[in-house]
Amino acid sequence: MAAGNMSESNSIVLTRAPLDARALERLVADPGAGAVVSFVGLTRDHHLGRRVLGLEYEAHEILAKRMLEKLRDEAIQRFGLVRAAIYHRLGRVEIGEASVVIAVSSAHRAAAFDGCRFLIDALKTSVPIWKKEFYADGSAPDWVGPDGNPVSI
Amino acid sequence: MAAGNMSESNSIVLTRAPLDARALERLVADPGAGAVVSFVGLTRDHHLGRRVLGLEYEAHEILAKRMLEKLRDEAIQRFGLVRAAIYHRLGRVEIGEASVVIAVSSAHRAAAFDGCRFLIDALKTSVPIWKKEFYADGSAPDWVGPDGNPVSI
Amino acid sequence: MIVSVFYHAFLREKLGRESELLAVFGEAPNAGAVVDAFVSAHPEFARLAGSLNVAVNDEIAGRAAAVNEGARVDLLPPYGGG
Amino acid sequence: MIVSVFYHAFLREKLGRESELLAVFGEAPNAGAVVDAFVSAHPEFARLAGSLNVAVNDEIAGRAAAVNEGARVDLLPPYGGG
Repeated sequence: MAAGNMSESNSIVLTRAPLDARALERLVADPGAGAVVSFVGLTRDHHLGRRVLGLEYEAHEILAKRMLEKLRDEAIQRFGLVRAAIYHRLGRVEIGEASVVIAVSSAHRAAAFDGCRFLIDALKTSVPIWKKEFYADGSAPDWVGPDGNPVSI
Repeated sequence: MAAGNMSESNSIVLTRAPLDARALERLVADPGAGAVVSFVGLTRDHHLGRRVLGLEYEAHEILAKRMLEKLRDEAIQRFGLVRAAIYHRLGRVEIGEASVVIAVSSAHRAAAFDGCRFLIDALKTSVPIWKKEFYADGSAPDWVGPDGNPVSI
Repeated sequence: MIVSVFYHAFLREKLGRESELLAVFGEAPNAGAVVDAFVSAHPEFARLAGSLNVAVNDEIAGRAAAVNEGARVDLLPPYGGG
Repeated sequence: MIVSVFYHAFLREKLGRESELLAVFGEAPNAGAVVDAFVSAHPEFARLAGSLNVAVNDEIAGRAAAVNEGARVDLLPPYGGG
């Protein structure tokens, strides 16, 4: 496959604008790709029993972008993907909006499912992006870790 | 989760019109769903070494729709999905167009990946839809089976 | 007993017809007996017979499923959706 | 040796600052020594120290990675992207 040909600068984006899953799916489409799998992470209205009003994301942007590029290249190599793209929101995100969209294409579907899942799992554990949740019950907002639990001292 | 609430008639569609993956993703979105995984199957320009000019799909429509509804309900139950939708093209499909789109939503991502993969795997093996490929080399078109090989006597 | 048998995709094209009436013998005819009657009428499909799915009155049916007089039986060649 | 240490997200909020200069001791200071200096200055973070990631000059670095005079070191609390 065309491993390693995805250094296009528009395949990894951190943005304050709403995400467009369809645009990503178009970005990874290719005449040699028979399968596109995409993952959309949506902000939910509750978390650990508390109603969530909204979220804020921040990142170490230089480092996060570089880690995402590295993960994209690793996924393309390891799973034989044709293309992969990852967009993540920063700043305030309303409930029900997409915080992250990942789309990958491959000749056959198994690689696309495995590659997409690898990317969202790796993003959660190894990319310096942080999420702050604001609650309806008036309690202080929490920074939420990769396990879903609040980060605390 | 809201298992079994998806008897909406627009979640399973066989159509001769181009498919809109984004519309399906919207269809399965829900305030309680944190993850949407979608699969898009695209027609490829080559198959087993031969250049493909185009494809035609046909189905036993009543039975195919009923099987897809059954698979959707089974996936919702088995994986605890919030919603699932499946659209499949019929008739002539040009190269690079989507022949099938499946979108599923769930509270957490593992269920969405597993449920989406279950549905495309099951669609291929157990839903009466057939695909005829037309080749550039002038050879007779083939009906292609679930293993990718031509059906023959 | 006479049943209406419908052909799809590869089968329809090879046979050059969408359906036909087939005579099925036996005391309690089932879907398997319809497949046997199909192979007797069209022996060139003997090898493919095992990989056909059968629908009786628009429901997928195992080979043991009962088939009544006047039933609609669809013979479904290997699927290619997706 | 003096390094610039930058704080993010949870750390920045708890500390009420984006960065500070920390003195790091030892002959060949590494990223682990910077984390130790951070904990000495802010002992309330001792428990969290093990789950911090460290970046040295905008590259993720293991605890053994060398840190030179004037380096930029980012302390990264547990991630929450996705």
